[in-house]
Amino acid sequence: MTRREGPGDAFDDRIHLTAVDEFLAWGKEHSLFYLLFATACCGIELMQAGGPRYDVDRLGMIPRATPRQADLMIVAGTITHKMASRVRTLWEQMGEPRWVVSMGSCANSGGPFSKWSYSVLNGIDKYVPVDVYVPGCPPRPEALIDGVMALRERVRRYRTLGERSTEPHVVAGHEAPFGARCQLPPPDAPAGDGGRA
Amino acid sequence: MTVEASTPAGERMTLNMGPHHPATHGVLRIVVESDGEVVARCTPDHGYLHRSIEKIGECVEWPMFVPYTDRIDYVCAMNANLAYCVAVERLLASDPATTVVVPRRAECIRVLVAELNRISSHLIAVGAMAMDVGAYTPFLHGIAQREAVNDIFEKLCGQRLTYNYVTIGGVAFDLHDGAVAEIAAFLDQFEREMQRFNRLVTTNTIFRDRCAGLAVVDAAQAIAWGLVGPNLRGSGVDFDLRRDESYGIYGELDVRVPKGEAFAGRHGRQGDAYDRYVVRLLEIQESVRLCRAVLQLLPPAADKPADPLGGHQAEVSKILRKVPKGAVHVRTEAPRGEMGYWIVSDGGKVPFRVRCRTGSFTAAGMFQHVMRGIFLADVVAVIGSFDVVVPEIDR
Amino acid sequence: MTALSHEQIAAAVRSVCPEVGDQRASNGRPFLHVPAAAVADVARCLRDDPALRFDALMDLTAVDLLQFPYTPPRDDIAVVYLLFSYAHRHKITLEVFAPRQACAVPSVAAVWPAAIYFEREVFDLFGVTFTGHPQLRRILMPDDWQGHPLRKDYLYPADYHGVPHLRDGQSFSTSPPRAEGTS
Amino acid sequence: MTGLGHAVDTLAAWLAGGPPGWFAVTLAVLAVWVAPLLLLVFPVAAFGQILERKIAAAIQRRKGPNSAGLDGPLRLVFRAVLCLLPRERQDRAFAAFCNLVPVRTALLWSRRLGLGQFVADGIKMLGKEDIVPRGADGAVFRFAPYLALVGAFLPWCVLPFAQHLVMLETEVSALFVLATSGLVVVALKMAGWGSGNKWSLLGGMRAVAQLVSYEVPIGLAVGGVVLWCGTMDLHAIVGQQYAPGVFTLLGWNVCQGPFLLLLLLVFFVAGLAECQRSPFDMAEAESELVSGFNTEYSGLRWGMFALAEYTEMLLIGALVATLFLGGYQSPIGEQWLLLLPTWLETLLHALILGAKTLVVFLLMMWIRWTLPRFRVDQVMRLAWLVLVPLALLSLLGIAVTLLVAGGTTEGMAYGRLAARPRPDLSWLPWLLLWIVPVLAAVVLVRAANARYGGRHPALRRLTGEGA
Amino acid sequence: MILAWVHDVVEGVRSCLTGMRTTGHYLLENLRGSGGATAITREYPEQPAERVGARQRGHLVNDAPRCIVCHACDTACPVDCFTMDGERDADNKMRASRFDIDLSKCIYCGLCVRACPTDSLSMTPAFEVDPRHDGSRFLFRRSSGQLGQRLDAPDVERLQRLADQPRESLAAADRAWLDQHIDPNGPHLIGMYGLGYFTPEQKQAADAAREAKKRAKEAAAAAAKAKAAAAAAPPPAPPPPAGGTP
Repeated sequence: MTRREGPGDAFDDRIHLTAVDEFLAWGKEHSLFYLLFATACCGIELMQAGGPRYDVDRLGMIPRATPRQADLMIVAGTITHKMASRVRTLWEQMGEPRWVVSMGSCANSGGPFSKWSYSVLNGIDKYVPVDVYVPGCPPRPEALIDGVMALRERVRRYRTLGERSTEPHVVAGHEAPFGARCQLPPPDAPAGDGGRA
Repeated sequence: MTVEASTPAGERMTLNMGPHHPATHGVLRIVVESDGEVVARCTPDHGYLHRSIEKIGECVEWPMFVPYTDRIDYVCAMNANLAYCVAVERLLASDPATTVVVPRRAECIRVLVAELNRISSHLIAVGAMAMDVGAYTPFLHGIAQREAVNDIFEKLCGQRLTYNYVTIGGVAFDLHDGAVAEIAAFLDQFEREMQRFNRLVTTNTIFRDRCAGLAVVDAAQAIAWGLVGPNLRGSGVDFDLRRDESYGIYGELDVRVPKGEAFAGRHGRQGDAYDRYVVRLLEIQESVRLCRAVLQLLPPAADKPADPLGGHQAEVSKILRKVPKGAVHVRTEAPRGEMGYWIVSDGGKVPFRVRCRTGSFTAAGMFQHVMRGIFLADVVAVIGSFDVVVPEIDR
Repeated sequence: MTALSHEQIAAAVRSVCPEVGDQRASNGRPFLHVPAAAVADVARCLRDDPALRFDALMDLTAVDLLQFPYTPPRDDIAVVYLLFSYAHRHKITLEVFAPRQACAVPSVAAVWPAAIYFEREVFDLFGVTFTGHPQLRRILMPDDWQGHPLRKDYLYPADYHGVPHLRDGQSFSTSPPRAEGTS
Repeated sequence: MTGLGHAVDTLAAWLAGGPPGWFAVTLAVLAVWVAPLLLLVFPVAAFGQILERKIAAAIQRRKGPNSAGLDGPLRLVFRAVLCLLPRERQDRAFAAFCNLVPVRTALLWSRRLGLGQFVADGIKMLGKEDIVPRGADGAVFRFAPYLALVGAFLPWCVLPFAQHLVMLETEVSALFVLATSGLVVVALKMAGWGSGNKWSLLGGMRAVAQLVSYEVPIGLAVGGVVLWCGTMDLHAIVGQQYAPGVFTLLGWNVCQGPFLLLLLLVFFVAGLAECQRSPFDMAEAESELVSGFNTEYSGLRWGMFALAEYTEMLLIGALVATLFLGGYQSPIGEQWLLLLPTWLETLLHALILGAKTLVVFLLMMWIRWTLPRFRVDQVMRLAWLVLVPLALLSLLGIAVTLLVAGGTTEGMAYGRLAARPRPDLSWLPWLLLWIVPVLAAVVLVRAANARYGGRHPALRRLTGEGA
Repeated sequence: MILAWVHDVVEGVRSCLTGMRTTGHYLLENLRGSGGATAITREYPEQPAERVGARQRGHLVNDAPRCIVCHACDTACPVDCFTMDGERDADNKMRASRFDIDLSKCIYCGLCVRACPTDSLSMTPAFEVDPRHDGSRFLFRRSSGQLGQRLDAPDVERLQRLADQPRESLAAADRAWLDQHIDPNGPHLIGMYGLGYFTPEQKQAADAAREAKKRAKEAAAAAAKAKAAAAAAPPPAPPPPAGGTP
């Protein structure tokens, strides 16, 4: 499908393409299946978020065990060097469009282990592009939902048919004032023996 | 109940279970050599969550390690805090000059929060086991009950999971207003809810048949393999550190120790997965009883509400600048069994070596022994029945 | 069930292995110092003797004594065995000094299967080789990891598979120095 | 409604001028039957997912999906209608429209009930990247979901929705159902094999083993009904279950003695297994096999599998209703229904069948969120050591009943269906038929309880039974 | 054997029915709605987040005017998430001129709060971090090279002003300035709490005042010393030979 370029194109504003795109984005926004991927403490809070009290199913989010069917990877917990390439593999196995939420200090920056640990990766953003960082150690489930709401803002602007948006990263549950495109690290991650398998 | 794998070793299928697998409780990886549905051999692979906490223990000061103990076992952070703090207090007690006396109220609060956290930890354990076996609802009901405990803890110390509440020499805060009534009310409704939980899953025949006779560990094996806590008791060994090596005020409490008795009747054997599961449920009941008993024992708060616990925190932190030289090994009963701290001090403000021995580590060591000749579907049930928490294995 | 005192246990052990030394830590905690070569025999004796019956290995770990204020200073790696008897409810601590360069200790995995994992961990983090261990390989760190992290002279890695380990801005690259206050 | 058959004929005749005849007939059948049925069954199945999520939520003390309303689709419609206006004006108009009180209320409720959820899920799957893994057998992998859908859909062709609403009337429709639903086996196996993933393969194997095994009890259960009714025609079986009088439900198969009741249970349990529902969801056991046969499927193809599963659930519901619960007949006052105008009667009959199906459907969901999953060997044991013996026992019972009953008698004509011979049971044998087996069962159960006793006292304490 | 079979089947059916009764109970309760419903869901984004208690550790904030830059928090912090600078004000008291908390590192353990002698550090129950709501609590990502940069009050105002505009609409100079100061991909999530406590003028004034005070004090001390020296009659002992050791 071709699309006319140019910011001031009145055709763009009216034609169904945008409307359809908007509709598709609406669908994506309300149906963010997340990958059941929990490594550490934050994983428990992720479970609690899926539990009766916070119930992310309410927002159309259900956990999927396989990355193929997931739209959202919530990196919940510490990622060690040994694990990091697996995270990358999992992320690669997810189908586009895909999003990543980094949950908690460990995934954001290594958190408590950033200073003295010899085995912890200092921030998962070295391996996968992160859309939303949720601070906390671990974040309350509500904080996670707050981050997810910020992500949904971002999903809303995702264009399936038109030009892909170049949105900045989101910081701390809210969008960074300024940002560049997310830059992927070089895919040097060793394949290992099957991240998920 | 074991099944023989008939395919020769070279022709078996190798399955990588994890590190991302929905039922491996985090990032445990088990390489399963399977003959169709039958597991011929399995090799656990650990370290995906090795966060070098023991090294950190050698780098940060004595009180600064307490938040890290939270992360050794986040499912029962109170017990993990308690284990470390009791060990350090025992070390300090080796020199009369540095001895720290924990106020009685703080001791009571410690036992109270430890038992509450044992409840919430076992809820995850039994719920996760039910989920691994395919019943999703009980898990969420367990989570719902856990929320109530979390609420209590959050009011008490401000966090839901990593509490950093028990400190060396006491606890960080006194009980919040109305805590006693709140906890009592929670315990009452919790007992009722647990009965429904048990009716829903524990006595369910499908569930029972899946766990009965599975991964049987007899008492001698359990001891030799270093199983501890509910896993050990599930095998019929009558041993509980709270009763047999009591610390804090556990000595004053009448701790009753449930042990495995082939609860599945003619379907199972002593020391099978079902026994381990039921022992946890019985321990939940026991913890409820202990909480009630502690609430009875709780001495009134000190006069100064801001400084309720003897007001010696400043003094303790001064003492912790120079901890007597020596080594100490103290073990406490965490929900996943013995949490033993081996601490070496060189006389400074930073520990020389902090070693934490956890229940999950030895339980994981047992995997390759018990996961032989079982069905693939049982692998997750076995993991669930040993209730391993990955950071406890990897630390 | 008769719990024996430390002296009684030490005497019983010494009858098997006369070189076993006895030491009291500064806080009154007794150790039995076992020569590295004899540890498997001592372990078997401790487990099998009906009066001792140390049927459980509570913990097996190690301490790197490199910076420990010993007089004279020594740089051995001390492997520590914490034993418990469920039958008699008594405990004993064994300590084995393994020289830093060629540290090899006989494995006790045949005595207590729990030691399989413990020894793998000590091998992984301290580099102590346990001879006779059925599957001695790294347990926590990746197989291609350099060095043994819990040694006091361990150098932090700059990167792992090309991904920098240190955050930009972090400066230290060696094992953190002992904080002041240690002697 | 023979009218529809005529419609097919007319359409086919009209089309026959151009293309070859078989093509015309196919096209006509597609247009008149398949398309409406697809349009009816699949949305209902998709909606079933929302229903399921809501029910799961209620069981699990949650709220369930309640953030996706119908505002998204509505906005699309709005934009389409007002496509000539500038975007801001569209937005303003839409906001104004949504602020109208009835619209606002409706949208609020649609959100609260999560009505938009399956739209959103479907839309999302549409836009999801369609991944075919490198190691996969591309053609097999791609084709499997379609086959699953076909397998789930074909049996509907012979299902009597109402007296005049049967797509395909054949003498052997019961056999047709059994045969065509077997296609799903192939589809699952293809999915499992074609994915090139070990988990998928295991899932596919499990699915095949399970489905093939459970074809046996299902077949036996259907066989029991066929034995009792003396026909393989589903529509005739429905007609057979007609009884005069106010309480028409007395004529239903399920009331014809405990053996048919037992068969109903066997059929239902085996049906659960046939559509891979918990506690028989080993083929996609999430906690064991990641996601089983559909591990590698993403986007729409995965959606097709899900849709096939729900369609099959509906099918099992409809079959239970047809075989045992009087089909589309009303439980009371059926004969008055026949007096209504044809269109109204058809509508009511279809609705009644829908209601019965829904009840079974809900029961399946309720079971799913209650029970743990069986293990492979237990599933097989259940099939071969419990369900098959029970079904055989029932068959034997039915056969004996037929022997004992004094021959056959002319049954009732039901609507356009002619009267069929039925076993000659007066009230006393009917009563005996109920009492004797039930008594025997009670005695057996009591003996078993006495022999093997109850649970461990600790368990009784845990469940609060002891107190 | 048959009895065992019957027992198993019957018990299986019975236990499943018990389970279904239990779940059915929940199902009906919750479908009926509010009355007697056991659903405990809090609809968070629609309803405000629950404030459980005053001790809740949502976020770490520093009340900069009370901070005396004693570094007690820094010492107590296990992860080193603080970066702070202090300056002496006119009364020669330490005041924070900069107090950054790396919220991406902070583990919310509360040790710093317990260590804080002036109670200026506290944990708030609120966990939502919204840079647009409260200018004094502002979050940026910065790279390590930018960590050392000091931002004064006008800089922060500029940062905040520019923050509300889309990047595309900024002038090139502004954009460059921003790139210099923050980096959206930077690893440090810095909450700038006590930012720009001193304006440059204030700082100058304070420095001058402090300097004057110091000088006066020194002068007084020198005078006192001279007086004492004059009073002491015997001369001091001869100084040691230059060079110390021969």
